[in-house]
Amino acid sequence: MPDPAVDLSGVHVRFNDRTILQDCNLRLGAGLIHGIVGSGGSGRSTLLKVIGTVIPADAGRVTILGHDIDQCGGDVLASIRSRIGFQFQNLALFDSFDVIDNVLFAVTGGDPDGAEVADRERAVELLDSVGLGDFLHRHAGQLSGGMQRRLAIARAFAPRQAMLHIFDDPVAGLDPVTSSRILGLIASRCRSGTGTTAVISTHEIDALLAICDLVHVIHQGSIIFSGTPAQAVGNRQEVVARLFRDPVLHRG
Amino acid sequence: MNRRVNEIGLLIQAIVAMTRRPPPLRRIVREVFSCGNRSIVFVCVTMAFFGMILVYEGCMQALALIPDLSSAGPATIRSTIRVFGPLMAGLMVSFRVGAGIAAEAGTMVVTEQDGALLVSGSSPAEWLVAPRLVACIIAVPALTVVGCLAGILAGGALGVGWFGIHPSDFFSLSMVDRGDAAVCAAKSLLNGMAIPVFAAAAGLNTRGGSEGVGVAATSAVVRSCVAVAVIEFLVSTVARVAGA
Amino acid sequence: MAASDAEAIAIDIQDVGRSFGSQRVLDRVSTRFMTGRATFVVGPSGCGKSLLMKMLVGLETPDSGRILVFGKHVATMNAAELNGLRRRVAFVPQHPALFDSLTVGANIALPLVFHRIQDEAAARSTAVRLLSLFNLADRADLLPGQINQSDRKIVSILRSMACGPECLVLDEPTTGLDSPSRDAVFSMIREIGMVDSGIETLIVVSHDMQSTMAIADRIVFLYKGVVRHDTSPAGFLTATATDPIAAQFLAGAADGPMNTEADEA
Amino acid sequence: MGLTSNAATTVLETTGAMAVTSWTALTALVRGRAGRRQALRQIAIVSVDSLPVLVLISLLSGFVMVLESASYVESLGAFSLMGWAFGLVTLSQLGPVLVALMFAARAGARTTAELGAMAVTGQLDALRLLGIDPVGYLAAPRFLAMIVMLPLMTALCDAIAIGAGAVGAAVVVGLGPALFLQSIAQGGLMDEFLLGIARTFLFGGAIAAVSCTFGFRVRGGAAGAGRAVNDCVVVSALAVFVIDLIFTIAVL
Repeated sequence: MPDPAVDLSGVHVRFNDRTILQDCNLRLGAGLIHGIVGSGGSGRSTLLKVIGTVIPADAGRVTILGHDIDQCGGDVLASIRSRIGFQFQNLALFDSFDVIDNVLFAVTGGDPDGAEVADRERAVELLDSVGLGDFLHRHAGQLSGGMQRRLAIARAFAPRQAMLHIFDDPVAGLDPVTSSRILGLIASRCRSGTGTTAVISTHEIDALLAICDLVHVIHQGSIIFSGTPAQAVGNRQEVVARLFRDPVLHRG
Repeated sequence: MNRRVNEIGLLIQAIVAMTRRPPPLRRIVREVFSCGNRSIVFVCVTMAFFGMILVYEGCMQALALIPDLSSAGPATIRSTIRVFGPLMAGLMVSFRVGAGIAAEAGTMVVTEQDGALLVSGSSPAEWLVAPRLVACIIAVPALTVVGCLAGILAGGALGVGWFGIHPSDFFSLSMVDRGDAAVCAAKSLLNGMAIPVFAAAAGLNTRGGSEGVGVAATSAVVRSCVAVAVIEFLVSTVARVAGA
Repeated sequence: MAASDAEAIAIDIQDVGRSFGSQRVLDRVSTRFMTGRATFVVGPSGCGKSLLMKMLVGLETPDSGRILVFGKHVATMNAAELNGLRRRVAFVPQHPALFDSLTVGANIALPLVFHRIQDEAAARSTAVRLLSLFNLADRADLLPGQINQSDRKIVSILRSMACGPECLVLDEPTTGLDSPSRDAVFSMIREIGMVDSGIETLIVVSHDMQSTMAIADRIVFLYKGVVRHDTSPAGFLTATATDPIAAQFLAGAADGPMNTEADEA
Repeated sequence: MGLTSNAATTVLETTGAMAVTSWTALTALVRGRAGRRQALRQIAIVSVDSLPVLVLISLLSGFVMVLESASYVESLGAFSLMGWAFGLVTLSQLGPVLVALMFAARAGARTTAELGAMAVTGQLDALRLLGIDPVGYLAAPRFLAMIVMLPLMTALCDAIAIGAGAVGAAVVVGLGPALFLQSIAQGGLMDEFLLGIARTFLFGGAIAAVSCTFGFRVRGGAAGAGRAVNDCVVVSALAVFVIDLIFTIAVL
């Protein structure tokens, strides 16, 4: 088995005296699609941000793509970050930029003015694949909600040497049909990739079960379950059972 | 993001980022224009009003004591250059630009764009602070000079037109020396350095969603105003000790 | 919700249309919301459901057509009439904001006190009574920030019910909630008609087809600016046999003939 | 042309909106619709919030005035006039104007931020949907608090600045505090003080009108709230200077 893409051990994160993550242990195998499930306030988004190196851990060890985040210097950290694509829960688009610059920013590692022809081609190809090819020069703030979401997903796939894609609630508040389509888009791109790892969190349990290799349940700041979708549905732990209870019923 | 940013740390980060990858000239020019454009009319208008108030009040008081207004102009010019110009221009730029920088930084924080900057390989210090730091160090002294001119001209117009002071008496630099210019330059340069850093730090420390952005903008204005007042005090003290 | 025999038209929507720029969001929408019924309005994201709901209480106005609420034309009302309307028709927006400086109890009591319907003590006991209907009486003295998301949702609904409206309009009450919280909110919605709340007409915008099928008396399916189906849950199920779009929406399937907002250009 | 007429429209529109807000708030005050508890709470908030920065600015500006006039006083030997000149500038102009500017930056901006937050989080709509007029309910107590508290704080800050001036004069030019204060007391500056305070009632009203109006008009999420705070302090500052000049010319 290759080195895991993400290895958290004993991670704690506090915010304003409140403990968000508590002794959180998680290994995400490389090349797989991982689902993260947890109820509101369980620390899901914080966990994803720790994985994405957006938030440092207060205690514990965070190893991302083979590097211990605490031990590595600014340059190494920058190179790790340039291999991570992150879709934030509220999208976090640069709304004063146009569509292509949002993607170029991620492709070039923060230097859209220095983008080369190859970078541009990559960005255009990505935007075409999510159906935004005709809107390259529209400002991100002027797109409709659905298009903004697709732009955020394109940006998460953008980094040149991307090894890790993180999606935080990519389908929140969407109708069921649109949700399935967006999750399908993510899954197909991840599957077609070259051994990249994907992490997806969502409340849409059955869609998640359909596309993930492994699911992990977070509860009160720790991972309490990791396993295949089939194991998750069969699990008798109360919290897990409540989250996965009767997934068929949650279908319309 | 969860970690508090402090002003000194942010200043250092911005300088480090600048040495690693200097902000493109285009962005600096754009920020100078945006800072100048946003503030120039506002600074001129408020300084003009303030100059008129100074001259009106000064002349009325002087007339009550001694019917001689010959020193009204030079005294106004000196105090405008040394004290009121840098102070008022600094406060007005804090109002006009400080809140704006904090609002932009705060909006980026609540919409998690600061995190998006990080994972894209840039940073708030590099993207937000560095170009504005350079821009304000250029723009604030320039605005201070223009503001002083506006105040002196408006005050002079009132002194000449209303109180009948001869223009050559009013617009006389007899009381101004090199030390005054140095004090003005020092105050405005330091203001230009402090305002963007204090404002951006307030913005990057935004907490608690959209309601946090307004609070951050407020604290940016207050903190950068206090910074301006402290700079005023420090430079005046140093100048006094150095005899300038 | 128990349907009475002598049901009346609470809200009558007649040929309502509304455009934003070149985009025709609502084209010709006509439907009726009857008293004594729980009507669920469903449809793809961005199809104008929320917009239509806002029109019911005068927060938005149609470009064409008209909306009669209890027989009165909403678009022609003045500010005082609108205030009166909003006390009869309580609208709970998608992201209802509790007043974060007031306790949960004070939030619910506020409209009663402000409108001088009750004094502070009486309003407080009304608030506690409403909270206890949904087993939340112990939250009365907490601040909104101290209770969980689904409780906040329920409290915001209770606040809208405090002044005793006849009609309650809920705009996507479960957006952003995890599935246990969704269940809590939907079970509250189911109970509104059973407890003594005075609510006669319930209108809910929802994406949750499973709960919709279980609770609704009537389903209004909005698609491409018109009412595509206006029927009972059983009728909707029947319609899916002949209408592939309704079938796809009910199943939440990615593949199908449906256009959603994410496809619009 | 278009730009000028646009600007003129904006100015007219804003002035109109401020007039409406003020009128609604003041009638609500007169009719006693503003709860006494609300008003007291606002008074407490305004004072506690603004006092530290006002005290700091008064101290600093008191020192700076002395520092900057010292060489002048020394060269003329006009030690006996130092206190009088200081008191004159502080009481008649600098005190009221600086205090009003900082009050706008603190209490005014805070009000805009708070009302703006209520607007973007939908709390204003929630009030409207409950049939409660937000202007009467929220603006009236804030008007009262600002109109009452700004004059009081100005008086306090005058005293602090004079104290700082006395200490500064002792340290900088070795003038005894007694002489400094005596020169103020015997300078016949009561009128200046009262006129200085009188204008702060107008400043307070203007700041309340500006901050409430801009707060209520916040649109467009977080960015909008920040912009509104910006506009609030800028327009408040302009209002302070304009009112001050008109007032000065009208009464002197």
